[in-house]
Amino acid sequence: MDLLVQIKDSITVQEAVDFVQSPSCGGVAVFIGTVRNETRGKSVQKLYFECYTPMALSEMEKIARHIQQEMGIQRIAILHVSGEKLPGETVVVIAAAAPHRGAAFTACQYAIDTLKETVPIWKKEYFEDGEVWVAAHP
Amino acid sequence: MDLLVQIKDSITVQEAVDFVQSPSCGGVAVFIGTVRNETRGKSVQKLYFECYTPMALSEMEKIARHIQQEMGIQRIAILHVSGEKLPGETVVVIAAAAPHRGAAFTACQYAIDTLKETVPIWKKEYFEDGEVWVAAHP
Amino acid sequence: MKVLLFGIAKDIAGAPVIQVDTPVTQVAGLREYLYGRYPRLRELRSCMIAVNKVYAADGDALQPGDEIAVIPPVSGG
Amino acid sequence: MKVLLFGIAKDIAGAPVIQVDTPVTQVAGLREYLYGRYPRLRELRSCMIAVNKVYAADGDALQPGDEIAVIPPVSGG
Repeated sequence: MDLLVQIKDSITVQEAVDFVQSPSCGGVAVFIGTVRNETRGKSVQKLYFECYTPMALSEMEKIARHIQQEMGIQRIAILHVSGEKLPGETVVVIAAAAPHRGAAFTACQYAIDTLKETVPIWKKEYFEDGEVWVAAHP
Repeated sequence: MDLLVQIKDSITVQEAVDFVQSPSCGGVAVFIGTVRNETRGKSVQKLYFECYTPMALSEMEKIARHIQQEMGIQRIAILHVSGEKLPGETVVVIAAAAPHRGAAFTACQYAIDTLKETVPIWKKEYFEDGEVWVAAHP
Repeated sequence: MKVLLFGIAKDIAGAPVIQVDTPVTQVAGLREYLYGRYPRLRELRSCMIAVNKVYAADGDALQPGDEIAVIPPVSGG
Repeated sequence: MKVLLFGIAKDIAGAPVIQVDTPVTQVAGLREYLYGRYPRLRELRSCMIAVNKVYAADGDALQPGDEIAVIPPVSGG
């Protein structure tokens, strides 16, 4: 197994890096997404991530396989949290290892861009004066 | 201080990520370089990194400042090892945090590309049958 | 036929699973049924249907036993 | 005038620091001196001179007390 896709309560950068690193790959590119403390000028108290977990894992695996088959990547990890998260906490980690670092960067950016478009995970932002499902309305 | 440049015996991904992460930055891009167990088909026993440390730190800081001033990056860390390293060990970590993830990836790739061209650090590869300073000759 | 709902679609329906009693054989028919029952779904930026954990097109057929889900605009990452 | 050497340049000179006794007032003159004393430096892919921790051009002047270093092709990262 040279790909890892997981959804769980808590994720770390290290577990993603440990999975993809191997003595035969010189370069690893990583993307880490964290909860911001404000959005559009409003202070964020917390986030809540709801996941359609079996389909989300299936879509994450599609992204990972595409990257391995089309983008010169040997090992890739895509980790996402579910549940409540506070500002500063890590919500997504993507790590890609490749002999050529350019391919690793391209793959990592493709993975996060595609994840945000296709993976059935929903983020609710909690403000002092209410809550909203992100991006639901035009 | 919103930039960190260091040369030391041992570096971790986590210390670079911890430095750049902040509740106001949603995205962090990271590059991790490790010792490969072979190069041009020959098995590598170990590497040795020699640094002209004060100038190397100065060149690393130039890269970091350029990225902050020209590339929309708020916080950046560039860490490099010196001394002996075995296959699998981490030799360079670059982390860049930005409100926009595209900028973080671009900055990270610029940093590693430029580091490899301008920072006075030299790598010697040890093979079973000898040793060689990398890239010294045409 | 059972339909799973997530995110804002779950809030609009007031439940994570609903029962569809009218016979529907195509994704397009299910979509019309849902829009009729929950008009606020029309206000969303998008509203996809997944069948057996795969995004479905309006022309796709629905079989008894399919796992059907309403996918409002995703916002992970 | 003292000159620091690193990497393969240090190996070629056989020392991490050498003393230059001829008076040289420009980077170009130092380079010619070094090539004369260590011809194998000419075989390198490049051979830069740094003055006070900054890459110098051949036309740059050298002052007493400058920190001068020979920079063979770098290979960090």
